This record gives sequence, structure tokens and C-alpha cells, in this order.
Amino acid sequence: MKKGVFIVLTLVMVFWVGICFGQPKGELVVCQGAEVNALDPAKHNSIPDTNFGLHVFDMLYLRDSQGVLRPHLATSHKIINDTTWEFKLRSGVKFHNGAVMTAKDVKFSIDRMIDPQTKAFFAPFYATIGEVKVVDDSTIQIITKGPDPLLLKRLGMDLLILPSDLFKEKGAETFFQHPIGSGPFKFVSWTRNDRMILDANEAYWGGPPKVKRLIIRPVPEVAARLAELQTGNADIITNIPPFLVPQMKDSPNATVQSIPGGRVMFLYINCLVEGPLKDKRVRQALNYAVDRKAIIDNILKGGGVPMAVNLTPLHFGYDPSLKPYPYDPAKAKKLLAEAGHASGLKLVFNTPSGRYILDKEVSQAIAGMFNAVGIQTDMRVHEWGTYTQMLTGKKLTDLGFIGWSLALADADGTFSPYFIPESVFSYFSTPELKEKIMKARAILDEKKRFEIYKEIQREIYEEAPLIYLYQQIDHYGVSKKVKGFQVRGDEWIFLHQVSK
Amino acid sequence: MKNSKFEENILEVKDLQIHFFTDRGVIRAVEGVDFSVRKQEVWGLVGESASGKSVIGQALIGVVAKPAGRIVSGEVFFKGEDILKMDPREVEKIRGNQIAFIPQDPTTALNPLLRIGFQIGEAFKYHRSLRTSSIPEEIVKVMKVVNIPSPEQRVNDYPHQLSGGLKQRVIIATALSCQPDLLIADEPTSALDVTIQIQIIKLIREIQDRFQMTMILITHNLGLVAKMCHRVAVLYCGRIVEEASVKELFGDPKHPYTRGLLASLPKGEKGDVELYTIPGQLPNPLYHPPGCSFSPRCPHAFEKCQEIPPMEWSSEDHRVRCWRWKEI
Amino acid sequence: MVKPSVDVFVKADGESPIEGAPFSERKLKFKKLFRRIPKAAAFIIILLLICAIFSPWIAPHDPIEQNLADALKPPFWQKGGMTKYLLGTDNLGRDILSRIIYGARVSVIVGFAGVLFSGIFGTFLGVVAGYFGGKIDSVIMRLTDIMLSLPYILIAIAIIGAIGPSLTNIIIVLGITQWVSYTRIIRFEAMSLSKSEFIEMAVISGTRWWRILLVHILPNVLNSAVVLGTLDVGKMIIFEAALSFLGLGVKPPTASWGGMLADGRVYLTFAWWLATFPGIAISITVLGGNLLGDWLRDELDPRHQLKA
Amino acid sequence: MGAYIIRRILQSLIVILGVIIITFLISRVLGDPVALLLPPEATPEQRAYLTKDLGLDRPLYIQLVVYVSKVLKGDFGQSFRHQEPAMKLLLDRIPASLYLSLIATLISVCIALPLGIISAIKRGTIFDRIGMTLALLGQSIPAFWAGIMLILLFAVQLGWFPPSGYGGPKHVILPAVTLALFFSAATARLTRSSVLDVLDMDYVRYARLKGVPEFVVIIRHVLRNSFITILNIVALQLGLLLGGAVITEFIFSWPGIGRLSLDAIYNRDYPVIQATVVVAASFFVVINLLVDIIYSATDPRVSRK
Repeated sequence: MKKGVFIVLTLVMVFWVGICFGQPKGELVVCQGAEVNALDPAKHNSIPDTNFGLHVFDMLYLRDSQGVLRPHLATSHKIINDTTWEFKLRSGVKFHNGAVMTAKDVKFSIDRMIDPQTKAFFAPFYATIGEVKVVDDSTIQIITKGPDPLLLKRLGMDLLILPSDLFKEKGAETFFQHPIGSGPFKFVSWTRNDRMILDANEAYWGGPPKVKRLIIRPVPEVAARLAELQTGNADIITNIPPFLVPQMKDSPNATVQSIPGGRVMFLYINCLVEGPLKDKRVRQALNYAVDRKAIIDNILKGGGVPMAVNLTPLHFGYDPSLKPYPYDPAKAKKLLAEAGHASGLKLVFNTPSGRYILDKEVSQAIAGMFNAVGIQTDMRVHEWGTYTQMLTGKKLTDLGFIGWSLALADADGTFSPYFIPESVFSYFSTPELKEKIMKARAILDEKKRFEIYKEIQREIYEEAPLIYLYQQIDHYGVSKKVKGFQVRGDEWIFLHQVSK
Repeated sequence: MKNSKFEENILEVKDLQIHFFTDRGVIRAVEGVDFSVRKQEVWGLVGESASGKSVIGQALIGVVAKPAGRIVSGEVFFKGEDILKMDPREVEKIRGNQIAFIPQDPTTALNPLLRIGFQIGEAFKYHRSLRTSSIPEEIVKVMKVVNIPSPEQRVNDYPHQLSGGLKQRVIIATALSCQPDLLIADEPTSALDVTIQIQIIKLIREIQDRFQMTMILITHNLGLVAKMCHRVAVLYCGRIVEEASVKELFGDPKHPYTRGLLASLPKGEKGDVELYTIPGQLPNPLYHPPGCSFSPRCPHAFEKCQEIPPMEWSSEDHRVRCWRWKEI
Repeated sequence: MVKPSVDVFVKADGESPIEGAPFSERKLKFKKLFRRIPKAAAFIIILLLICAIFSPWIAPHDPIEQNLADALKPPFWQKGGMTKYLLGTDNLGRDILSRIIYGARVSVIVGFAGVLFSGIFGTFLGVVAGYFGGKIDSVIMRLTDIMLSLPYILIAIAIIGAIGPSLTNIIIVLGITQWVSYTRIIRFEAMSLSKSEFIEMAVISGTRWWRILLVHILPNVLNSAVVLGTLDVGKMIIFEAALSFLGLGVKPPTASWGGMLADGRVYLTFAWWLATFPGIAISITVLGGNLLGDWLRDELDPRHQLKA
Repeated sequence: MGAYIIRRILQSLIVILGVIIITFLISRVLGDPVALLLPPEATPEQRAYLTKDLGLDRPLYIQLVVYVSKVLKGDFGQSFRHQEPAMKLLLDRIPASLYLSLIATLISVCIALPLGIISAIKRGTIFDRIGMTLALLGQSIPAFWAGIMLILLFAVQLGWFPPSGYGGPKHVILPAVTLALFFSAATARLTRSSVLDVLDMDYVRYARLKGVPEFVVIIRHVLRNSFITILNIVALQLGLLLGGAVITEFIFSWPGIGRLSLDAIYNRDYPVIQATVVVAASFFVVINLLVDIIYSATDPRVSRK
């Protein structure tokens, strides 16, 4: 009798355990719009690259799906002085080849990224890091060139930890033909422009992933990507254009998951050249003239959130009290008249084509709205490469449509490129503005920083150096078979806990 | 025909009509032609280019340009069998076998990619069920007949390696390869230069009486006719306007057109009198004039010529298609 | 047009017998039918031109006027459609029909200007190469070989990418990439022409070379150029569509079929009318151009008469 | 014959050299890659450094000389974007591209040659008319349009084939058909007219007059003589396909040269642009050279001189 109970209990136990630590099973196929650019983090330059890195490697810190930065390979940090940070490292972390992750691996990985010889694309993000010291196997110190409030975010952006011994032994070339990391998935193979195959790392320190195999494919053509999902060939697809969302919603085997993304959309105003755009009132008028709601409702089919300035709630420093410019053509006309353009205004309106969701369409719609307040626009569509050249060459005339990624999820990420004259992207700046931004960069105290950013936002709202549009909502197509997928505002895809 | 003479006819053509249906309308190339050719004679068919003579020549072996051309009516009895009513396969058997054809331009008539030996033997292959091994001798034989120098080597030559004259000999050899009963030569020499012409004509004549072949000679060259033919028919705008033995036709032409043609011939011995030319030119084939199609150019035309004159026998072996042949 | 038919006749009468199929009524009927096709082509082209020229009067709406409230309305015969928009509206609530009518303009301009550009350039080179021969010829020929071997879609993308997408730029690119076929064919003809007596006479009588090219050679090769051109119009229009697909087409809001087709393709599964109608428009137009070209070739080149 | 071939080979070399130079110019026309190669955060110094590092600070003619001399050694340099040898990136793609082009050509040959030949032989008949009108239609549909239609029909609706991606027969069908659609149209039309040309030849008519059976006439005299022209047409399209399947490769996310070069153009990745275009062009040139050699070998008029 007792025995029987015991057996039953054990069975229950086994069953229960089975549920908790279920073996990885099944194969998950993800179709992204863009292709991984390279495996070597030194050559990473896009979200797809990071999405690969996340699975095969680990970073010291990791943003969770809510955008909160959490200790990952690092367990804790303490700030020794303004420029010295000490990190405790997680113990018992093993690379896929069995080697144990230690401080020297971390030092090696960071050093490699900041070494100018490496020519890392993301190096500018780590420019503030001075040097890395190994204290002991599980402790490192990072000395920054100046006080750097963003250090943790930098460590959590794309700074992958590589197995130093193996790497040195093999050299970058061979190492990245079959990269070895400590992440939840092991690298199997990659055929550029076709597919990347990753297998579950059942010994992952964070617990085994739920799927046995992960396949990441680039499918640039939207129609094809959708087809992949509809036919069940893909489980998760990215970048669904908003207008397809309603239709996808009632598809039998897939759903759409949406989230306001960290990408901020706005229009440049070239305030560098003499002319009407130097006049604050004109710039405000432009902001009043745009019916953000109409664009979001009709073109983006609800796929956007109006913005007051070029910040989203995902950015540190975002000030919710600031409300977007209302749609007020009358006021726009009035301001234009005050600025002496009652008779109307002619502006060049540049836009890339196909770079951002519906970029061309939104630009056309806005042009239509400007028309309504008496601003003729000469619409110029550019291929992205040409567009960026004009942009960074400061050759962009009058207006230009552009989106800005979340990067470090910090106000500094969108302010310093735009409002510091040295930046190649900056078409507007004032000495005060620059000073404030520089100051905020170097304060570790978050409260103080936040205060400064509040001021800055007030200022750029008033000055209207940009035409603030909306925070883009990202749509992902997810097969109904997929469990536990969390859409994220930072466009990352992390599938450790996703099952099928 | 009632007046068949001591030899029976090998070929009889009755009311042959061939039209071409082009995008621009119907061209009446041949409008009711009848004639007959007797065994072993050389029968000439004369006419300016575009008078329809070649079309007739090809129709005799059941061939007409496609898709436009069509034999609208008529019968072509070869050895008493109507070729036009025969099953195409049957015709193929006769073609190149009992009836052989010598085309105008030897250069274009030979496939540039095939050895001439092969091209000579080709017809042979399909008409004589000979063992392929024995074909080469046969070929060399015919090549000898048309006296092509050193045939054994020539067999493996390609057309572009041969002179025009040799090419024409090759063609003739091909025609002879099956010892046909009837040989149709369509302007056999006009593509060659004069010296060669004479050789070729000689050759053809030799062959003709050596093999006792019947031959139809289609040409615009009356001189050639005089040299080679027994009887000749003059064709104008798809109609035979006059037919007679060569002697009679040259001696006493009845039809104004024939006279015109003869008058336009240079007469060597009478020194240089300026040549006569027929006024006007060939009518547009789409719209043949009503009645006698020669009437617009005819010095003797009168209102009656608006109707098509009948074929009339001026003598035992001489027929003409003209209202006024008696008067003029 | 009497003379050509005489040629036909000579052709048929001369040394050109072909196996004659037994006469059938059917055959005649089809000849008639295919004689009608040029009319069909002409009809298409005329319709196209009318749309292009009179678009403002024909089009029911302003093609660039947006009405976001009426976005993605289906054609009138479908549920939810309204007769106000016969062929429905696009994602910006613009009337498809009107855009197609105006789009004809772009197609016409791209088609004809492109052909004109490449045609003139190519013909010129062809005539020069064919007439002078020698070094000039071999230089030009190598040039055409180079042009021919380059994947021209890439070249086009590159150039457009550099100089920016716009109607004029597209035409320029078409001119740069599409001249080869003219050069090759015209060269051949010019070559055989320059050997003919009347040219030799002209040369002997001391006519200036440019006069010979202009007066004697050009008119004689024009036919082929025209035929090629007609057949090329379609190619140009397709090309514009391809560029639009890559986001390098005519700049918005100008309505172009290629652009509509490219922008509308993602809507296909639930708003088929966005892409389908421009797609049909393109296909019909190109078809018309090709038919016309075929027919023209037969008209101008008697040798093809019986080939249809 | 030998002389002829040697001349053709020399010409081909000249052409390839021309291509090499033109691709250089075109890639330079595209403008400065640095803007695209650095993140927004990069400082002007970093930009200057990169420019120097890529050797883009040197005068154009020097760049050209360096480039040409390298290319002649088969070295196209490092891809700006992927920092791998451009040649390697390219070579990785060639199998996929060849695979697709060959299948596409195969399909279009299977459709086009019979269509063209039969329409020519049966000229003016209903078959001819319908066949040629179909061919025209095939030419009047933009590739991307056809491609997406095929995906929607055969992948989404019928589920016969996967919508996109690189793989076995199942994967290659749709993109190959998309390409074949256009090319078979063109090929069929050209085949037809070339066969018609031969059909009009006297030796064909004369063969008939000799009483050679029709079927034999077609095979031995017509097809054999138009073979070279047809071969030429097919080779031409195969040559075009290798580098020219840009849009189809894009739609079906096929890892071919076309897509590589498209990305390269968008990223101003000079070395890759140059590598892809030069190689694709050379491939085309070589194929045509081969055709000419075959021609000179099969045609006695050439080979016997």
C-alpha cells in the first residue's frame, strides 16, 4: 500500500520534473527582413547580427523583454569611483567547447572590441571604455575615460564574451567559421543569404532552451515572408507592414504580436542654411501642420504612437508630461503668416524609399498635409545609400524623413547625434543645448541626468528643430504553435524560453 | 488532247490554276493552263519572270509555296495518274525519282553543312532500297556522268569548296541519280556566267538524249529554247498564249506577245539593228487586266480584247490565244 | 503598297517552292484573324495615347489627391466598393482608375523617350561602324560587346542609385543600357549597304561621308530601327516596373504603373485590385507594342511576308 | 579556323578588360561608402581613418591602377561591409546562381524550342498564332509580378512548393519558372524566326524536291542548320541569367550572385560590386566565345578556312 503510494508519488515527481526541465524538442524557424551581416561581433552592424550573438554568446548584461537591464554573465557591479567599475562574474559558465568562462575571457573580448586594429563597427559605442583589469578569475574592473552613466548599457548592447584561449589559438578567421560561445544555442552552420542553423545548448547555465534547433533565415521580400508564415514554413517573421496586420489577425495558423518599438520617426529640418527654416515659427508651423493621428490611423493602421520629441518611453530620460504637437492647420497658417510666408512656401522634401515601413507613403501623406497649409513640397525619393551620404554630408536640403533606432535606449543616443554640431547628423544646435547634452553624458546620478534631459526636451520641443512624428509599432507574425514568444521594443529576438 | 502524235504523252496538265493568298489580296499566278509533254521530247516553257512559269514547274510535282500558295483547280496526269490527287507520300516517291528537278541557283540549292556526296546520294537513299554501302559507287558513277573531275575526292567536299559550274553539275548529278523519266529544269543556267552556261547546256543535252529523258525546260531565254527544245509554249500572266514546235514558233509567230519577244532578240548575222522592246510592263499581278491580259501592251488591241480569247488551233501543231491571230 | 506584293509574288514564283498543304477553309479564316491583330495592336496603342494625352479630361479623380478616409476601397462591383471609385482606391485613398489613366503618361514617355534615346544613339553608332568599318568598327563592336555582357539591371540600379530616381534619369539609364541591339543590327545593314553600287557611285562622285550616311545609308536602315524600336517599347515599360519594384522608379506621387504594381504587390492577398489593374495595364500595353512591332516588321520587310 | 578562334579570344580579353574598367567607374559613381560603413556615433576622425584605410583618399586614377593590377591577379580586395575577400563571397554564391540559371534555362528550352520550331513549321496555322501570342504574353509580365503570383498560387494556395529559400528541386522550381517565363517567350520567338529563315532556304526546298521525306528534311536540313542560331540564343540567356536574376533572387530569397551584387550596390561595397559584375560579365563573354568556337567547328565554311 505504502509502496504503491510511493510509486505514484515518484511517478508524479518524475512527471512534474519532466515538465519543469523538459528536454528541448522541435525546430523553430525565424524569417527576418534582413540578413546577418557577419558572425564576428567586430563586424556586427545591425539588429540581425545581435540576434545571432544573443543566442550563441552571452553578454555581461542583458536587456529583458521589458527593456530592463539585468545582470547576465555579470552578477553584480559596484562603482568604486567616477571612472572605475567593478564587476563580479557568474561562476560555472561553460563555453560550448567545455572551457570555463573567466575574467580573462571578458577582458579579452572587451579589449578586442575597443582595439582600433579590430576596426569594430560598434567601436564608437565602446569609445568611453579606457581599459579592463582582471582582479581575479571572477572579478574584473573597467576603467572609463570619463564618468560614463551608460557603461552598463554599453556592455549590454552587443559586447559578446568570446573564449579567449580558443580564439587566440584559432585566430578570428577560423574561429568565426564555427564560432564557440557560452550562449543557449550552439552554432551549426551559416549559408549567407540563405539560412543559419543553431542547436540547443542543453548545458546552458540559464537552463536548456525549449527547442532543439533554431533556423534563422533572411527573406527580404515581404510577400514571400508572409507566405512563409502562412504556409507554416516559418514560425516567427519580423517586419509585418501594418496594413497587413488586420488580415493576418484572422489567419488560421498565425497571430500578430505588436509592440511600440524603440524606433523614433521624424523629419529633418535643415537649419544650417539661411532661409525660412532658420525661423522657429516656421518650424513650429511645420509641426502643427502634421496630422499625426491621421497618418497613424490611415497609413500605419494604428501602427504608431505620436511623439512630442524624438524620445520614446523606452529611452532613459523620456518625459511623459510633454504632449505631442496637436494638429492645428489654422495655427500653422498663422505662424507662417507671422514669419512672413502668408503667401506660402516651397520646400524640398527628401525621403528614402523602402528603408522604413511605408516611408514613401508617409512622406507623401505629410507632403499632402503641408500642401493644405500652403507649403508646396518638391518630393525627392532616394535610394538609401545615396540618402545616407547626403545626410551625413549635411547636403540634405530643407526636409528629410528618417527613423532612429533605440541603440542604448538612452536620451543621449538620439540627442547627441542631432544637436551636437560635430555630429555628421546634426542640422541644428545651440551652444546651451550642446553644453547640456555633454553635461548629461558625464553624470552618473540618474536623477540629475533625468532633470537635464527634461530641460533639453522642453527646449527642443519649443525650438522644433525636427518634425516629430511617431514611435513606430513593430509587428511580428507568430505561428500559433509557438509558445512563450515575447515581442520586444528593441527589435531583438531572444528565443531561449520559446517552445513549439 | 485529240491530236496526240506518234508518241504518247508522259505528262498531261488540264486547267491548272494556282493562286497566292497574300495579306494584300489574291494573286492569280496561274490561270487555267493546259498542255501536254510527250515522251523523250524537250518541251520549253517561256515567259518573263513573274509570268508564273516556275510556279507551274513546281506544281507539276505537287509543290506550291506555303502558306500563301494554293492549287485552286486542275489536274496533272503523270503516266496517267493525277499527282495532285495522290497521297503526299506517293508523290514523295515520284519526286526526285521519276520526276527530277534542276533548280535555278546551284549555290543556294546545296546545304552548306552537308558533304556534296551525301547530298547527291540523299534522294537515292529514299527512292532505291539500296544497301547504304553500295551508295558511294552509285554516287561516284553519276558524278562521272556529269563529268565532275576526280569524283572520289570530291565526294567529301563541302559546297563552298566548289565553283558555280561544279555546283550545278552536282545538282544535275543529284537529279540523274535515280534516272528519272522526266526532268524539269527551271532556268538551269541563268545563275551561271556565260562560259559555264554553254558547258552546262551541252551537258544537259548530252544527258537528255543519252538517257532518252523527257525534259521540261523553263526559261526566259528564247535562244536557249531554240537550241534545245522540240516544242515550246509561251506564257504570259499565268496563261499560255501560244504553243508550237520551235521551228514554227520562231518561223511564224502568231501571238503579238510572241512576236514582241522574238523582235526583241538580237539577230547576230543581220548586223546591229536596234532592238525592239515591248511597250509598257507586266501588269500588277493583283489586278490582271480583264480579257486578254496582254491587250494593254498590244499594238493590235481592240474592244473585243476585253474578253478572254479562246485557245485556237492555227495549225495541226500550233495553238494561239488571240482574237486577231488570223489578221496579223 | 503594291510593290512589296510584287516582291511577294516574285518570291512565290521564283525559286521558292514549298510543300503545299491541301487547301482548307480553316486556314483562310486564321489568316483573316491574324490580319486583324494589327488592328488590335493599333487599338491598344491608340487607347494608350488617348489616356496619356487627355488624362486630365478622362480621369474621374485627381490621381495624387489623397483621401485617407476612403483608403483601400474595392472596385465598385465588389462588396464595399463604390461607383465613385470604379476600380477602387489604393492605400492612400487615391482613385486607382485615375492613377492608371495618368500612369499611361509615364509609360508612354518612358517607352517612347527610352526607345528614341537608345534608338538614335544605337543607330548612329551602327551606321558609323557599318559604313567606316576597320578600326572604328572594331572599337564600336567591342563597346557593344562590353555593354551586352554587363548585367544591365545592375548597371541601371547603380546609375539610378547614384543620380537619383526620376523620370528623366530613368530615360537616361534606358538610353545608356538599351542601345546595343540597334547598333548590332544597323551596323550589319549599313555594312552590306556600303558595298552596294549606289554608295560606291556616291563615293566616286565625291560625296561627303556625312552626306552619304545621312542621305544614302540612314534612310535605308531606318526601317529596321523603327521595327526594333516598336518591339522595345514594351521592354522599356517593363524596365520601369522593375526599377519601381526596387524603389528606384518614378518619384511619387506621380502615378506610374510600375510604381503602383510594386507598391500594391504586398496588398495582393487582401486588396488584389491595387496591383492587379496596373499589372494588366502593363501586360496589355507591352503586348500591343510587340504585336505592332511584329506587324510592322512584316510590313517593312517583305522577306517576312509569308512568315507572318 | 585557329586564327579565327585566336582573334575571338583576343577580342574577348579586350571586352573583359573594358568591363573591369567600367565597373570601377560605375562603383565610384555610386559615391562614398564610408557614411554607410560607420554607425551614427562615429566621430569625424573615425570616418577619416576609415576613408584612408579603404584607400579612398587616393586620387581616382591611382585607385584605378591599383584595382586593375590586383584584379588581373584575380584579387578583388576585401569587402568593405563583410570584411571578407570579395572573391570568396562571390564564389560561395556561384553554385546557387548556376543551379538556378541552369534549371531556368532547361525549363525555358523545354518550353521554347518545341514551341518555336513547331510554330515555324506550322507557320500561319492556329498553333502558330496561339503559341506566339502566348510567347508575347510571357514577355509582357514583369518578373517580380510573375514571381509573387507564383508564390501566392503554388505556395500559399496550393502549397505545392515552398514560397522561398534555397534548396532542392522543390525550392528551385518557382524561381526557375519565373525566370523561364520571360526567357522562353524571347527564345521561342527567336527560335521560330531563325527556323523560318532556314525554311526559306533553297536547299530545304530542293531537299523536298528531291523527294526526301518531310520529317527528314526538318531534322537534317532545317534543324541542323538553325542549330547554331538556337544554341546562340540559349547560351545568351544562360549568360544573362547568372548575373541578371537580381529581382527573382530577391523575391525568392535565393542566395545568388544577383542578390549579392544588389546588396553590394546598396552598401557601396565597391570590391563586391566589381567582383560580381566582372565575373558575371566574363561568364557571359566566355559562353559566347564557346558558342563561336562550336560554330567554327561545326560549320565547314569556317572550319575549312
